[in-house]
Amino acid sequence: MFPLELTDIFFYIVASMILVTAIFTIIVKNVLRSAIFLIFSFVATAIFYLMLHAEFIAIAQVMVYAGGVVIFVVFTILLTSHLGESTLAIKIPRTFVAGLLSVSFVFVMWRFLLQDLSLSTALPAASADYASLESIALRLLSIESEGFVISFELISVLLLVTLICSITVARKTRDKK
Amino acid sequence: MSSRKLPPGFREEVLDSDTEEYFVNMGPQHPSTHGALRLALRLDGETIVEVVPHFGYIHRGIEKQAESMNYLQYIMLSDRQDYLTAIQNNWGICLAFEKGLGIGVPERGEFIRVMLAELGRIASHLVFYACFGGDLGGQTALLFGFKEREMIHDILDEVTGSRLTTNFFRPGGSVHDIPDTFIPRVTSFLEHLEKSMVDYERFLSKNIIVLERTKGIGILSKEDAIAYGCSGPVLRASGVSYDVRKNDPYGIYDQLDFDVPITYRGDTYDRYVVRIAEIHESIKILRQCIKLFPEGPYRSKEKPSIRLNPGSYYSATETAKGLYATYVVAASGDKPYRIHTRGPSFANLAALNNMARGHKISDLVSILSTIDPVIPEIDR
Amino acid sequence: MMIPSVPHPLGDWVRQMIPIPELAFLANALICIIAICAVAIGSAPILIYMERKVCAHIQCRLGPMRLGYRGTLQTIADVMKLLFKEVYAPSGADKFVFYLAPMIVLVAPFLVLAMIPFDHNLQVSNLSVGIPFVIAVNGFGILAILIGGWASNNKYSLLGALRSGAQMISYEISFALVLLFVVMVSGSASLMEITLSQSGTILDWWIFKIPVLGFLAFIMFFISSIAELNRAPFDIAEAEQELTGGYHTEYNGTAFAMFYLAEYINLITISSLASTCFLGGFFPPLIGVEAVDTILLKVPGFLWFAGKVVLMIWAYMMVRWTFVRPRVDQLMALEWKFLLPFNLLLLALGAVYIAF
Amino acid sequence: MKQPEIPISPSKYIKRYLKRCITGPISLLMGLSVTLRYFFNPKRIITEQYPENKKTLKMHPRYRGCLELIEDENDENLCTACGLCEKACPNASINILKTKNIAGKKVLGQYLFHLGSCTQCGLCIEACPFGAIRMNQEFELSSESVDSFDLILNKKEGRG
Amino acid sequence: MGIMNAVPGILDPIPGGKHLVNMLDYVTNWARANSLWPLTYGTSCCAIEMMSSSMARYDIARFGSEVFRASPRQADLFIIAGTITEKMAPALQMLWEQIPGPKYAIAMGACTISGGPFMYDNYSVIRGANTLIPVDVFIPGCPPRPEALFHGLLTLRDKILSETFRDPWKEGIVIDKPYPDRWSEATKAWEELEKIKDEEMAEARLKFKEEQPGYKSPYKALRVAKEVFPEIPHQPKPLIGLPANTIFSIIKKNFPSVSPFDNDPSEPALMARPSDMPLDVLVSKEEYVDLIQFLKEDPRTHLDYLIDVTAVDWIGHFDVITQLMSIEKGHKLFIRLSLPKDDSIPEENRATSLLAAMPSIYHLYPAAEWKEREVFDMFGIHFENHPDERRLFVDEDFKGYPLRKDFTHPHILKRPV
Amino acid sequence: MQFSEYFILVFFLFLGAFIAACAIIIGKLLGFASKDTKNKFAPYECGMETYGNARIQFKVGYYLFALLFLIFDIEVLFLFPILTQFKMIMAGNTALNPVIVFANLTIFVTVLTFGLAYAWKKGILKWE
Repeated sequence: MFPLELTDIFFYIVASMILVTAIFTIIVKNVLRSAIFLIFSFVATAIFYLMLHAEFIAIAQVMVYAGGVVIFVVFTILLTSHLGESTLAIKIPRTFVAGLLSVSFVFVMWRFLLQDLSLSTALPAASADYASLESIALRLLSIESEGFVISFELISVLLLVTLICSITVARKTRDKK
Repeated sequence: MSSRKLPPGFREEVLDSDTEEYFVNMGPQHPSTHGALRLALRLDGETIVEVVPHFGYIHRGIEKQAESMNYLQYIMLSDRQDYLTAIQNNWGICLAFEKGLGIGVPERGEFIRVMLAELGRIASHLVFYACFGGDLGGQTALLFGFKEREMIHDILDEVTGSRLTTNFFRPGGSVHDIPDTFIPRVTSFLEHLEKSMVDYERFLSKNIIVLERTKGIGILSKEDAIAYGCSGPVLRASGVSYDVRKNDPYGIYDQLDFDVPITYRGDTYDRYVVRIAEIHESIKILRQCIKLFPEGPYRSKEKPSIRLNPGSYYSATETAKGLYATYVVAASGDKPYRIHTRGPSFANLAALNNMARGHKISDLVSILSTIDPVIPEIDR
Repeated sequence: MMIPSVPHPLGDWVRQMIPIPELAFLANALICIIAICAVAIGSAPILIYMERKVCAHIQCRLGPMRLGYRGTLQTIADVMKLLFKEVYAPSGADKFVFYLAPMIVLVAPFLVLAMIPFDHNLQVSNLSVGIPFVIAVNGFGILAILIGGWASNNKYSLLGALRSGAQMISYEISFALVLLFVVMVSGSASLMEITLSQSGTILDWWIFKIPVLGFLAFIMFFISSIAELNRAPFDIAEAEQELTGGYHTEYNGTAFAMFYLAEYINLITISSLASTCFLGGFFPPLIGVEAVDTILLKVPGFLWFAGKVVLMIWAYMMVRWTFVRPRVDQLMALEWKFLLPFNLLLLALGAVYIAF
Repeated sequence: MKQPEIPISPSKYIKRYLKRCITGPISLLMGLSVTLRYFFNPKRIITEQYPENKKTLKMHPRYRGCLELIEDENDENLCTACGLCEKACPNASINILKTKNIAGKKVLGQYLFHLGSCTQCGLCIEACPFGAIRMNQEFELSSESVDSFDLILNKKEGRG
Repeated sequence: MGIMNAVPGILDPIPGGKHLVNMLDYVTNWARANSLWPLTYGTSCCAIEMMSSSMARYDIARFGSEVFRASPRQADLFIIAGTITEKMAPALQMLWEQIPGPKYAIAMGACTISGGPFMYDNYSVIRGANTLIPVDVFIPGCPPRPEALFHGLLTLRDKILSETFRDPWKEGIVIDKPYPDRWSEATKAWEELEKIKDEEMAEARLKFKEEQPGYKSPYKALRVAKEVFPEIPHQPKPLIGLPANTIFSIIKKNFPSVSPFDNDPSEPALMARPSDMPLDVLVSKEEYVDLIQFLKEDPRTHLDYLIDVTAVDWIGHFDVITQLMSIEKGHKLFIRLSLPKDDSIPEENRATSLLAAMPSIYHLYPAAEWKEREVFDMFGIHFENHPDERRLFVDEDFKGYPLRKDFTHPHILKRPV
Repeated sequence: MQFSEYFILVFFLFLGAFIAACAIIIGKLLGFASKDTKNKFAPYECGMETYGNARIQFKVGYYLFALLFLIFDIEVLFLFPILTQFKMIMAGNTALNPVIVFANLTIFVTVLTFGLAYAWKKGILKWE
């Protein structure tokens, strides 16, 4: 039974966009170009999240991944070496192993997810505004059992550790001079 | 690393750096190299490791051409060396010729010379103000500086008949007397200028961005300034009080009362301060000249053809950029055997690499603009 | 089910006229697109003309005078000329990326423009996550400049791109933090609700409502938005005196025009954001005196909005033509050592203000 | 050369930092006050509108524009073709082409002036003993071809 | 290739198409003619007038041309402001090629039309920009006033408005002919005309002579009375720093072989030297560096400032003159080194080879680096121990040394008068 | 439905790119090409030929700023949902305790501010 609703058509368009850009990310030989395709892929994923009414996750996807991580990656590409223009040498054994891995991954996905057809018709476990801004905010700070206040505080510590680590690394390179 | 072939002009020195050095051209067509100067930069990130200026993009063979021109015709070429201070160049050349001819200048002629030269100095410093502001990124300062300069050039236009390449002085005086309107025009202009300078100084001098961009940047020590043969405001900003007008006076500068502004840190900001102070000193000189302006002949007796007594003659003047020295070797005939001019920009620019090393590209631009070079004067 | 929320009589009328919801949605979307395009592309030449006139008058000159009445047609001629200019990429350039950059640079301004509430019922899309959305989308501008500068295969471009990349990501933090302050005091991230929270007299605008803090936040927003816009005095990416053209050195013709266009649409979006968040959006500046207020209320809201936007743009222009450009390291120091700590302090003070 | 930075104590650093926070904005406002004053005062505009003000635009009497021969109403000039201006010209922009008149005397045939290379230095005028030439106030001389810059200044042969 | 060039071919056969083409013509030309963005390119004096024209007083913005682009990729108009030298020419051509079409060029000033003041006796200046790139409008003047530049802009505007799609803009062809020696050409042509005229007139003149044998022209040219000015002798300024004889005695004590150049070494003669003419001493090549070092370090003379290093070519030998000054005391000293030309070099190579060598004083005065390079470049004098001896002003592969008296260059055009 | 709010934005996502693409194609079609020469396509470097590769390796310092940006970006992201509700929480309209929320937030921000202060002290915030 092929879905004829506009939402479904839209879903397939976005899904194929993700697929195509993801594939391009891998097969394009220029690293900077694959970073660009990665952005398209991230943005398309964000649209997916929006379709699931998870606005906050979608915004996070765009802000942190498309706007933050990819720019970080592009910076890294531009800064580290001539990677930006030279093409990556693809080694055969590695390709072979990677191919094997992906094939097995597809197999597992197919075996465990698509076998159970009830999944496609299953009701979402969460309520409609589960991923809304408001509910996320309240659960982040809640000290109840379903609250995430400890993780929230841990994030700040994690970020601090990242910061200190990067400072240490940067200082090391500076002191070497 | 050192086996790598460097572009011409760079010294072999291996930099201990984890990043790659690279080479960028600035010029000959670049908005902030003040003409056809080409700077080859060796960069590490954005930090300058070495600056190598390349000259000759406007080398016009003036010295060679002078050998086949007569003395009067050469004055025309001196306009085109430092076109911002053309009138002062005329004076420098004429001084050397007067020595060779053994003639002097009447008092009124001297006053005309001083007044026009000081107007030229203000004009040149205003161009400096404009370019300095412009090179720091403030387009409005660029326009402000040129606004008052236009008035000076209007006055020069009226007196000499040309805005820029004046060709006005001759051995023994000048081509024309000044018109009657000259004194009142200069008087009203000075009043206007003083009012505008208040605005202009408020606009740049205390601005925190300008201070941050210029203080402690491009420091030229006193010893280096002398060793590199710098002159003019560049030398005076480094704490050396040498002004040809004061230390080796020519014309009637020894009768006039003026100060030589001098600062001691020798950074970009000091060079700016010195030039602004010099504008005020020039205003002072002009005011005195207006008060003392004598009647009488404006030039000495004209000779039908100018032939210098054989020998070599040296004259030094202080143009807006610094020590402008002319060395004339005269043999028989009405053509110079050799004329050599020592442009101040040439020597001042020699200190650029010393000043700019270790700074950013943006600083190089501001340092260059405070050296205030005029490239045709360097290349000749 | 899929009907764009165009809460506007026109939208409702379209929905009534076209019974099929999908088609009605598309028709409404088309109307929105046309309207936004008209606003964005139509106002860019006007702004360029305004910029030229403003800078001319600061500099004691006249600006464009000879084409049309006092040079009004000048920018039209510029746009048309750019259309007839040759477009080419230099030989060393990565052509795909080279032409992609001007496309990406225009994504963000149009997306943000769709979120701006021009009037009570003039808003294309009212998101509950409006402000984070604006911040997230702004990142595309950085990306365009980075890849555009890299693709040009030019040292000036790369230097400019890296400079501006570093500058824009840094200022995005304080830009976001200031908007966070507004979100905190107004209690909503939706742009429409932020505007509505400022209804009342002029003293209810966020710039005045919280004593001192509001004004400080506005100044912070102003500074960081100049950097986000890449405009002078923070235009180190272009830095004509140093890098000739910065990241767009190698761009020509219409490709270059797109960067130019994006700059001016960005100017509109950021000014709109400023007037929405701080200057009461489409509300008139009521002063509490009834006789005056009734007159002020007669003027439609979008005109008030446009007036505020023009005022903001004028302020940006005055700043642009007044100050000199800081050096790149000073710019970064300003962000990390001045704006960011002050922003965090502001946020804390704001929280205290709300809590007590 | 960039001077190495002298490390300063934290208290001094903070003092300097705070001082900058206060003086900086004030200095910026001072700059802004200048531009605001200029912006709101249209009287300061000094622009001359060139093609529109052609009628009132007058060069100064000494302005050196294009060379011309002083001619009376009969197109008679004062030039005697002595060639002094030709010699005085630094780059041979003046070309005096002499001819013989009916009495066999050398007179001016054509006063050829190469405007394209003239530097408007005025040496020719100083050199002329007869006051036959002057520089007019003309400055609108641009042209699409170089050949149009070879001007013949005299309309008639010289007298004598 | 744009499709617009094909427009007339498509539209003309359609009825009314011609009007459409004309309309399109007008619109495109209108846009182009009124939105000329110049490239910031200027080399010398004309660049300053070009800047002036964009400033408040003249304001090129009124024409919509204030958008000076630093990158040629975004410019339409190439205002060539200032002298173009042979070293600059390739860069200029490259910049022109990098401007995307349609593009226009204005040659501003005498230098770009014909070489201007540097037309004759010059080895390095290109005589006319239109020998390098196609130029649309020429503006004479040296430099032209800003108004003249605007007149040039208006001329260009008229030219652009007269373009059509049927005869579209195309990159002009470079005139591959250098600027002619117009003076000589005109003289030659005139002489030929004169010859014909003489032949034609011979009869009439004879007749005239017969008719009026004692004819005397009634016209007598009047000399303009020149103003009389008094004769004023040159008065040197008072002496500054040490007098010449003191300096000379200090030198003499340590370097007995040094002698004054154009003066006899006796005390009264040195005293009589005009105070504004610095002492000029002749020194041998061996003592040159030692003498300068001594003078720099001796506290009495303390000549710490290098004014200049220059040379004179006296056919048989070179004179290298090092001009020194003391900043604090103010006295100057010229040190002259007479370098004989190397005779071992065969005649045909002399023009292109180094003819003399002398020690460098770079280690004493860093300022000497470029000045010695200039002397090397212009005279072909080699400096020993110089850190970076390259050509300074002319190209690396330039043949010959320009300031030598026997220098010849194919580019030079002798001034005919 | 909320979804429709976003759906129209998808159009706008492509709008800018579409306009730019159109403009470039129009420019390509309408432009009057000049003669294709080697110099025309050479990279612009003030009229001189370039030396070496234009795509050069840069300093690691730039990279550090990108990392700093990422860290603070994430901080902003987490603060957003909370601060939208901050007013409500403080007013006591939610189930949460205002004091605990305030304390939590203070800890979160203070920890990161400490990171910034550390970086400042270590002299990392200096751009080179």
